Amino acid sequence: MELAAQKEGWSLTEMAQNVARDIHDGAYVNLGIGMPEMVAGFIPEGREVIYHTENGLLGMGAVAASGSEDPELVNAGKKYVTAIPGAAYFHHADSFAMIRGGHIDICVLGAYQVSQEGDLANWSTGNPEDIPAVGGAMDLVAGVPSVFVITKHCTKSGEAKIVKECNYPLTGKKVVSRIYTDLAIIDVQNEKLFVREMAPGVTFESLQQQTGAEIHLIQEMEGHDKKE
Amino acid sequence: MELAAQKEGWSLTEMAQNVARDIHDGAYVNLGIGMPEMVAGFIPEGREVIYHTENGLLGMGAVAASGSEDPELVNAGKKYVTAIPGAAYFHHADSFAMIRGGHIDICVLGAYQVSQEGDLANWSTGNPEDIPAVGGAMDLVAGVPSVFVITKHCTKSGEAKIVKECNYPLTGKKVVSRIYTDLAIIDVQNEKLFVREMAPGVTFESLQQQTGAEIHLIQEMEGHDKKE
Amino acid sequence: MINKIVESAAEAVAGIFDGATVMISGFGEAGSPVELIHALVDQRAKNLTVVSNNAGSGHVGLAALIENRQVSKIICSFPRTTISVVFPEMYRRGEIELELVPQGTLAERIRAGGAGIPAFYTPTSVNTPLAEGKEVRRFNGRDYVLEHAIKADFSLVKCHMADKYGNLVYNKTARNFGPVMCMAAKTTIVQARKIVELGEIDPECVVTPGIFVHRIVEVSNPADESKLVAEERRYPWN
Amino acid sequence: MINKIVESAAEAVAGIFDGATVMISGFGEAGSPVELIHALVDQRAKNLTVVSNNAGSGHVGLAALIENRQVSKIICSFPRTTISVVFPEMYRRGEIELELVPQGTLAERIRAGGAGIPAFYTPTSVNTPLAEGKEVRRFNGRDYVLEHAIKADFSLVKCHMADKYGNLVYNKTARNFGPVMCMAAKTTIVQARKIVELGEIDPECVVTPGIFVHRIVEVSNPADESKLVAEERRYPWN
Repeated sequence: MELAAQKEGWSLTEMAQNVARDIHDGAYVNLGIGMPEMVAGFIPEGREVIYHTENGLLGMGAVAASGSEDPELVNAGKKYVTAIPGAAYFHHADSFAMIRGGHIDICVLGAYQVSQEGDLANWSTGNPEDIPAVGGAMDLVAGVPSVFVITKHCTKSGEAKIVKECNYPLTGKKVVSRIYTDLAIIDVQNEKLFVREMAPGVTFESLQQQTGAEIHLIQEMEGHDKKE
Repeated sequence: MELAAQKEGWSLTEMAQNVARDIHDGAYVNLGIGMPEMVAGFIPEGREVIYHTENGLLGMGAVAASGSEDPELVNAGKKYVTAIPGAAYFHHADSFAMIRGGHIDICVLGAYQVSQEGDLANWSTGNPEDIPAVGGAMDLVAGVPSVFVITKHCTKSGEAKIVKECNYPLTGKKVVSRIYTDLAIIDVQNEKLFVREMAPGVTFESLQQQTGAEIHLIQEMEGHDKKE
Repeated sequence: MINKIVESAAEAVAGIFDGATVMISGFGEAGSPVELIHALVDQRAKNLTVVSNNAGSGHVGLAALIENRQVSKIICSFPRTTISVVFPEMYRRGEIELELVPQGTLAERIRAGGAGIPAFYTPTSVNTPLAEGKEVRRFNGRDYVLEHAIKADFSLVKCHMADKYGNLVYNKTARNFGPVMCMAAKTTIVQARKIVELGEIDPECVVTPGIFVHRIVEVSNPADESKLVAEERRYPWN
Repeated sequence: MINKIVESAAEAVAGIFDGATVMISGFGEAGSPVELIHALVDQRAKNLTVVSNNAGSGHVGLAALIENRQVSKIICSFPRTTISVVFPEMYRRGEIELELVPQGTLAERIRAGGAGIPAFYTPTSVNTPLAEGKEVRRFNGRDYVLEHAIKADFSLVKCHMADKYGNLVYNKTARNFGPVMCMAAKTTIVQARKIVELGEIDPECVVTPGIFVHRIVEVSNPADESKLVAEERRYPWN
């Protein structure tokens, strides 16, 4: 962690570690494609987490070793994976019953934008030239109680991704619980953004500057003292 | 068959034979509790029929031999049964998906009353002292394309069970395809009753007398010539 | 670390509270979690709403729970059997409420509860007394009735084998309502004839994935409820 | 007597008519019935509506069917992959219609089609562009959107083992949409890696009971579609 202080903000690895730290022992977790997949590598010792992949596997293990890939054992990102002892296969309707029915505890997703109310936009740029594709994102945000977003705080061109209101097409409204960026960890509660933690070297003021919506100190969150 | 002519009408065995004759090779069939269960014994040679029992078995075999009953292998009537090679077990929601989804070809049910429009009453006498119980009857008549009723033509006290309009609570409206009684086989089509066949010694006039709704000769059925 | 195994039926049913909705698996005696139900009799939670296909036979299992006056309402498809005495008598005396639901609608409402579907349309029961007061709507020229999901606080389920993650397989037609009831409860409590090591259940053959199960107790020689009924046993044991 | 086995993929897809709705199993390449799809390319039925999670990769399988201009509309959740070229190009040129459906809603609509449920409510897509024009209704204080069943004239499904009754088991995550698609078609056509004798599939482990299956063809060494894509193969074979 000390090394990261050399430049402003957390590395990708640290961001994944931050998410992993908040995944409780025994949790059923669905990790989105891309950055979210990294989280699995950093679950603290002593915790057992069961991974769900929406294409029909509970108890997903590590990525398959080179040479032992099975084309009929893939994750939602179509990567070759493995299954742990105690895994179960099932069909798509049963898989999304787990998601929609609230049985998955936590999902971790990427984002184009998150609003201060917890709206998430992560499936479409709205560009008519792009091929629209939604996959399971809308089901996940509608069904999973804790939706964690992991994302760079700003776009490559420096625009805020955490905004007052999303202008990309929504994946879901008021669905995000917590946002993990390279600069901070932010809770969404009662349509407001509360900063839980900031990366070394980040100040509240600089964070506010890089955020498109008003942020608050976690201490201002209702019932914060009781909960922590 | 000759013996039956000694008294008016068909015996129970002959009624079951009549139903069995109309079950095609390869049919998926659900047999109701009681009289309908007899049908399985009379499927003509050379035909293979697969029995569904709504409590989660496709490929139900014969009743279990004495001494080899398994309390966890029962039919819908809670009788101890067996399973054939090629059977499959499944849960109740899947079982009724087969029924409601139109996958079972034929069901055979008993009746309190059948109306000339094909309405069926077979689950409740309407007597407030009786404990109401419906089971799977309403699902079967709603989902199965061919609903065959097997019943005595009249009640023990001589009242017609085939009526203009049911006065018992309905199981389903316009659901019965064909009625097999001790006196006749009657098709329900376009809200009319057409007599396909009469038991030896039964005349159209005596049949009409014992029926609470107008009956017609099968020759009067629209498109009858083309279909037979 | 994940271990859903508890040591006794009493521990398994701990925390079932007065007024809870409790689903109970089984089609008649097949699949009925007799030992868990008896533990619930001992536990004495009352004013329960029970969701089960039947209403119990003789004086054991669900019938014993009803006879012990712990059940104020039952949601089922077939409360009447040749050997049910407790429910009919209490029902006639107006001492227990009945919501009668067609069997397939019952199974689908429970599945919907587990699958996050609040309501669906079905052709079953249209134009019958069981559709009275319900919304009817036409799709493609046919009428359907709107039915709502059923969820439970607890499910009591019997299975054949389980592992500590809660993966389950069942035995023959004792499977019946078990899988959907596991899905539809906040806390799913299972009695298994045998608890096996992780990986011993083929992942292709798991019927209920562990995510739907919260507590498992091994009951290696479960009573045959139909035998208890035939022997006219009563619980608490006579 | 019941024997659903046919001798060739060509025989299996016989009778698929112009304008038919065809479901195709698979999640990307896993579970995609490549040989059946190629038989359908040869068979030339056109103006098809295809229901499938994806829209094909490279120039084989579903992509080949689309490239051969047999598909006028596709209902799917994720038509875009890094290796899909055919669909994106035709879509941009306005030569193929797309109905985009969230993955879980797609699976549930197909199951509903097979289970005789004409419509259901779901929380998925509420307040998003994919709910536009759809009925929204509140249950217990939360909004849900009404979704309708999807049925098909034909389903093309890949499985692992089958018997002549049509009982099926699948392999790992190649199961995906297969079981629900088997339920939802008037004629379900299956390619199995292996056809076994009746009774060889444990009745407790059957995933798709034979009642949902109409034609089975053994394809003992099915192509690995991802390999074909990587090798830049085209169907009809280049």
